[in-house]
Amino acid sequence: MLFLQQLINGLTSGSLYALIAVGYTVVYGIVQLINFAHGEVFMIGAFGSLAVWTIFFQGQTSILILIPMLLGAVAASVGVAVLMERFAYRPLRHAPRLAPLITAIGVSVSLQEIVRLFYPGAKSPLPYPQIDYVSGTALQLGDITLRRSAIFTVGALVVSAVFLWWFINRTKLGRGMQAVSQDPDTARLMGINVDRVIVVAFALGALLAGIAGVAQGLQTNSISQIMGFTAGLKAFTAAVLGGIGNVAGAVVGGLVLGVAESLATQFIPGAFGGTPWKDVWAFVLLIVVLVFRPQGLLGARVVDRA
Amino acid sequence: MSTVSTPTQIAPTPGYHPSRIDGLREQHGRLAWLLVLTGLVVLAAGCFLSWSYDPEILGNLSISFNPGSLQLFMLTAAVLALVYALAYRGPLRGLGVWIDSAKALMVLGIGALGFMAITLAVVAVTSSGLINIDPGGWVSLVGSLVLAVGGSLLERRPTKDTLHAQLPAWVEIGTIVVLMAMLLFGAAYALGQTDGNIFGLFLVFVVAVAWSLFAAGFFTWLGIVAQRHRRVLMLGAFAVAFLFPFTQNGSDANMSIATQVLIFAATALGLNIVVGLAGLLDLGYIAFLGAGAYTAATLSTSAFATIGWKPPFLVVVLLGAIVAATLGLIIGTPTLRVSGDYLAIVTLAFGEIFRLSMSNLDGNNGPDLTHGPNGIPAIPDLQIGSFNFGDEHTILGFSLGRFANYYFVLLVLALVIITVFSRLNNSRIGRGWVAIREDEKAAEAMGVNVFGLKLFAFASGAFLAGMAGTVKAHQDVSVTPDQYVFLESAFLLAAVVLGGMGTVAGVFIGATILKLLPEKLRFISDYRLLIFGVLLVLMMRVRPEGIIASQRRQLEFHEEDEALAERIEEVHLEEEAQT
Amino acid sequence: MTVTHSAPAAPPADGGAVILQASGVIMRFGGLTAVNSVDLTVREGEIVGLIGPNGAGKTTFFNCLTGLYKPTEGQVIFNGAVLPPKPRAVVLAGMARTFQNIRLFNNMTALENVMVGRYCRTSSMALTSIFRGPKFRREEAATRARAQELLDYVGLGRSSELLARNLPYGDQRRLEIARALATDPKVLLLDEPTAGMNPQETRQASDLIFKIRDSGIAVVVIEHDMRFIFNLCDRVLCLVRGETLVEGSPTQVQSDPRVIEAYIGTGDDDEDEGAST
Amino acid sequence: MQQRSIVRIGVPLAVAALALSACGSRATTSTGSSSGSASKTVKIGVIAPLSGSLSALGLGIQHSVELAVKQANATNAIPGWKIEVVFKDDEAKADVGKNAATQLAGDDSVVGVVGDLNSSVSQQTQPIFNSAKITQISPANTNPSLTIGADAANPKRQYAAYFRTCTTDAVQGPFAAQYLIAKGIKKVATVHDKQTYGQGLVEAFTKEFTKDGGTITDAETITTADNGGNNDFSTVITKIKPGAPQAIYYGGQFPEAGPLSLQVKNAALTIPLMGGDGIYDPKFIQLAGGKDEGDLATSVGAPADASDAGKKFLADYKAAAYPDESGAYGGYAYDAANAIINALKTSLASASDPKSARQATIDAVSKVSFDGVTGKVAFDQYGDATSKVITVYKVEGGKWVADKTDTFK
Repeated sequence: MLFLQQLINGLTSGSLYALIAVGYTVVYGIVQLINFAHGEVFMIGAFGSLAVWTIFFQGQTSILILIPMLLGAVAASVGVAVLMERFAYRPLRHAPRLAPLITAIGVSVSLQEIVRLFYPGAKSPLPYPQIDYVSGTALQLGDITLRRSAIFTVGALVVSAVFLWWFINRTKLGRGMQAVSQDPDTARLMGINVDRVIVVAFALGALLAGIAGVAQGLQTNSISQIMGFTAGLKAFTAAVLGGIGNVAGAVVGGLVLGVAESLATQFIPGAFGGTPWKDVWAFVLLIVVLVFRPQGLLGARVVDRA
Repeated sequence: MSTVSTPTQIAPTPGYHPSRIDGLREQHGRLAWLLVLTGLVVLAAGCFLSWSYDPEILGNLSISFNPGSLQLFMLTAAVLALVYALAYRGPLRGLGVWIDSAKALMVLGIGALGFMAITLAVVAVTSSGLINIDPGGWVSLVGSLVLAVGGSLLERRPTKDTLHAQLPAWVEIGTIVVLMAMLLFGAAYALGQTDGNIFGLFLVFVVAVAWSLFAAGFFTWLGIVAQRHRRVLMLGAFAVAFLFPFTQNGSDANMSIATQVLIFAATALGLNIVVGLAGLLDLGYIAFLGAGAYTAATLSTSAFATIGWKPPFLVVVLLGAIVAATLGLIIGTPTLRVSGDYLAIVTLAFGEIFRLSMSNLDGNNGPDLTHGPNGIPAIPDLQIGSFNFGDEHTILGFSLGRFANYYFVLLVLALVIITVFSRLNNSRIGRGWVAIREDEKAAEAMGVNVFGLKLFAFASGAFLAGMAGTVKAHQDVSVTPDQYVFLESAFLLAAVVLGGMGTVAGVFIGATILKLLPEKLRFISDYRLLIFGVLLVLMMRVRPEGIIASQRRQLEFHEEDEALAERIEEVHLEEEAQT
Repeated sequence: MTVTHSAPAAPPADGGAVILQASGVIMRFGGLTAVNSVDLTVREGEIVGLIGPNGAGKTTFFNCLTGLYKPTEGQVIFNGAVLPPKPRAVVLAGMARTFQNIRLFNNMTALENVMVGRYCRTSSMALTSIFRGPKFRREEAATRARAQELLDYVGLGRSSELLARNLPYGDQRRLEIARALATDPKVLLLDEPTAGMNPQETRQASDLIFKIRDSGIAVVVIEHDMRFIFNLCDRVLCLVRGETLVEGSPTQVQSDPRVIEAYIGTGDDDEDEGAST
Repeated sequence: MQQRSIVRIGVPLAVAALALSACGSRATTSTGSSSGSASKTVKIGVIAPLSGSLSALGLGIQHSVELAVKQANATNAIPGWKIEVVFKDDEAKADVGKNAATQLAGDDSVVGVVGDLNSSVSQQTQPIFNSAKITQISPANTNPSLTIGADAANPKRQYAAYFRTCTTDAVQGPFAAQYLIAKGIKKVATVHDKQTYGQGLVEAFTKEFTKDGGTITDAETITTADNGGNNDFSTVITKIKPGAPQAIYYGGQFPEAGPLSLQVKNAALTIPLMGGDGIYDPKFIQLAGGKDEGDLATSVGAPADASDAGKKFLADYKAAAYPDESGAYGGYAYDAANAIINALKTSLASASDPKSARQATIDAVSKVSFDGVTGKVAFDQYGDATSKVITVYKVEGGKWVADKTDTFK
């Protein structure tokens, strides 16, 4: 029973990781860039939705509000991601690989600080609104506690995954993305607007990160400007776990990581178990995967850019 | 900004279309020089008059014919402008052949204008009203404006390359010595300022002067001279560093910052081996400093120390370094299979694992080694013979406080690290690193032991950082896990990147900027991290190789810049001819 | 295409000792077999040519020999001992190479490039480098002198302080050879040493290769320039689609109709093997 | 909050506009320099995080000290001397704090310092102030070892110049245990955030609680957001639930406690959450999303609005219109400043300059005794506050309401 309960907990946090991980994977698949600041895009999404609620719906809890909140989240994160691509990364597309990575760190720190300094009250964590049906007292199925926010999160992942599959395989832009990820130069010669495809990749990742921001807010009832850093790192772990560049891999990797973490918290006995070591095990998993199976669980395009 | 900083834009290049300013320059060429002279005279004259009605602001600027420090800055600027002007046309023509005095005048004029504008703004704001600005201030402002306009309108002339300038050796060495002395007194003066505004304005002045010298081509020449007299330069720099505590009148306020700069720089120099020389990225480097610090703490005589063995300090230094180097080897092992961005993430994860482990090993979660989040406090001061580093000592009439004592230890440590760094760089191993950076596959195919050299880079860098850590533990009195967070690693990397990859001087400049400026410019404190982030982004766009870059690194970041490559080659040939 | 092996390579007339012997080398990438069971024997003081249309697997075969790839099957025996597929071990054993698309250390000077080649023949390690004892000085001086000597040897003596990236194309090729020679090889593998050269430079290149051969180093050359190769080589091996089509003396290979057919009939099934180097 | 940032940008802009419109008046030079020379100046330092994520607490400390000094100057508390406040930012970082401390120590007119906020910073500033013989009174350090050393069984004073007005973890935790036992709660699950404060609190609580016959059903830890936690506590709650505890004792701060309380209740575990003064903050109630009725917190001293001194402090603070709230540690900082000022009355009486009065001030501080905002202010032989008055607060109707005030025995 405990196992089942922790499995559900793990799948929930895993869904969140997966939603963010897609952003890493899509961008990496196309420009071979680890967008270190993607965790911040997720954070901005959460603040975007909170801003919508604070400005327009303060004090309300109707489920209908969720739609404008989601829109606000997505608008904020996509906006930030596109600006970031345009002004920070695009000028460095042919620079040595160190440059974009350091830029990413700079962008990440800047975004955190901008939110902390200029979002009203963000110097300490902000409470996130309670929305009917998707937060509040959990559903009780026998001994299993099912959080409402968990249902929302998993649902959001399912919908997003279906949308993503449709977008990449069925739309012209999506096929363009595939072409660019195979061979950017040829794709350019074939008349594909590579710049646009890259922007779309950033936007697509940001879209899912924005939704994840809302899910995070509903799950934990509080958001802060630092929530993006570890979430981003974990999501990157998930992306690598599944095979970076592989969208399905990001989803699988996220779920595996989430489940592994919650099971480790419950079942690793003794002094090296429990929450204090949970993150250590997650990072150990990351290193082991990178060293011994860099292509990830599901395999990826060959990504050796040595 | 870039138009000022790119030296190659002086001479009209093929396909260069004259713009409106060039037309103006042609028309008013003669007038411009007179304008410059007028401007600098007016600027200087204003400095002898009162700038501010209120004597409390920015030191005392309210007394006529008795210039305050800010006014002396502008007088200095005026004298420098006079030199440029006379080099442009007049008795110093001989000098004018070598330096681009027109551009230097423009830059200096704009800098002086900025300086005056900020000064007057500060006066007006702090005393609430423009009325509190005395006529002298306005006179100097107008003077600097005229100087800037005149400088901009001067016709640009092509100059000879300073590479071929031949001066007696004593002049060159003398220049180095004078610069070093200026560095010492400038630093002592700047650090003595408690008023953030004066400190900031001093920086504006220094930047304006330095930039104009840069525009004049002075630094290119200086770089060549420094190459020629490397030993003199090293000695001079060390002398300045050594004498610095004696300028502090026994106050520890700046020495505490200085020790932090040194520890930070020493660690960053270790990181520079990994990043700058071997071309690997490490985002968890602070862990090595932590490993050294924790080793020293657990082996110290603190009541909180968890290991019973208390070896002498030199043994501790060695042990701390070895523990860190061992960690470095472990962290380096994945380089066998992982490279680039993946390696960065692996190192980041290692850094986090280190920090989490240190805060977990408290007896509840694993063995009690580090006291977890409480850390190990109450680490006693170092004691060598009867010399206790915690006490104030008087040497030659100068009293030196606790931090000054540690400063000297760290200085020796820094010297060791610099030696190791530069000797490794100029050896078979250093060549191997460059080869790996340039083309790993080709290096491997030429028989370079790629994996071994990468491991060695990690281990040696970690070794040096571990040494610094052992001193840090005693100087800090306590060691806690929250000093070794990711952001600190990012700061270390930033010091290397800002200062210049692969160079010693660059790292020291980077470390000084990152540690000193936030301390002195307290009014930016809440915006410190934001500025840091933005600075990283801008730096990567504008000058990714850092302020003082190694030439090779510079080339790597500007693969397409042929002119730069040729220029560097010329320097190479010149050096070859010298030896 | 059916592949008929011509008669096993007959010992050449001069009959030097076998220095390099690769047997049954197979290299598969997923489902693609890039090199299929290729044998190669090189004797001391011999120049062997490796020809074949684009995508025939010549460079892949080189990579197998030099340990950049680990062959799926087969082994390489060098000087009587089996070579492990590790580049460093290969170089230490005495086999050095150049690359099809020049891979110099661009931002190092010519001299430094060659000094890197001396890396595996020198030994000063960390502590020696830091304390700079007499051994270190001696070795540095020797390295420098040897590198300069090699630059003189390939005719770049006056360009030693120029950055590799600023050298003319032909000089870059020669610098690559000098760098390879710095590892004191017994066998030198040259991957298209004259690609992109004009006739005069090509002639100089073949003179250089002869000179190297005469100093006792065996040379294996990949080349597309038939005139160059038939003029230069003692023996030629023609690869097609990863398999040995013909092996024999230049005249034998030149006159073999299958070779001509292979070159003319390849059409558009070329693969870019440059991408895999 | 929003208003504040507007003010922050707005004020300089307005000033600049004023200046540029040239309608300013001539500064009167006479006020600044000359009038001060009649009396001598002594300085009290404040060292606290004035920027960064803990700045809200640090600014509260700063303003509370400013208030105490302003009042002392107004009543001419030390005849012939004028008190000034110098404040330094430690950013809650040990390195920065150390620089700030050396700067204060280098200023000859500084005699006493109020700070730091964080125990980890104080660990590094203690020796600096101690060797400069500057009195340091922390309003917020709760780590017991700062005063009594590593071995709690054999307490030994660490630094003669260090005092604190707040109580340590060793008092709050046991008090909470006694309170719960008295309420008939015998089964409790503990959670802490693996930080100095939280872990110490839980350890002290557990010791007393089991001694008094209670059972700890489960001991868990969570990760703070600062250390990379994501505030999703479902795994921990799942582990706690089977033990069926009657309450949860939490060691840590409000940013995690609020969400934890809400998530516990959302998981159909309707039991109260209790914590130390780290969760006694209005933000806790916000973050707990309205399901926190009955949650408990201990805090040191009698409620500020229960005593006259406390009411007066809050009223004065409000009247002074500081831009930031006094925060959780304002009262302690106010008391700390007053302890220094009281000591200065004796130590400066015969002193010619501030520096020579430093040792005398340390001696005098160890003897002070007065009724402060947080109760009786006096220090024991280790430098700890003697006052052991603790109040338990309860969330009622969306507000913290004092439930029980008592002296810890």
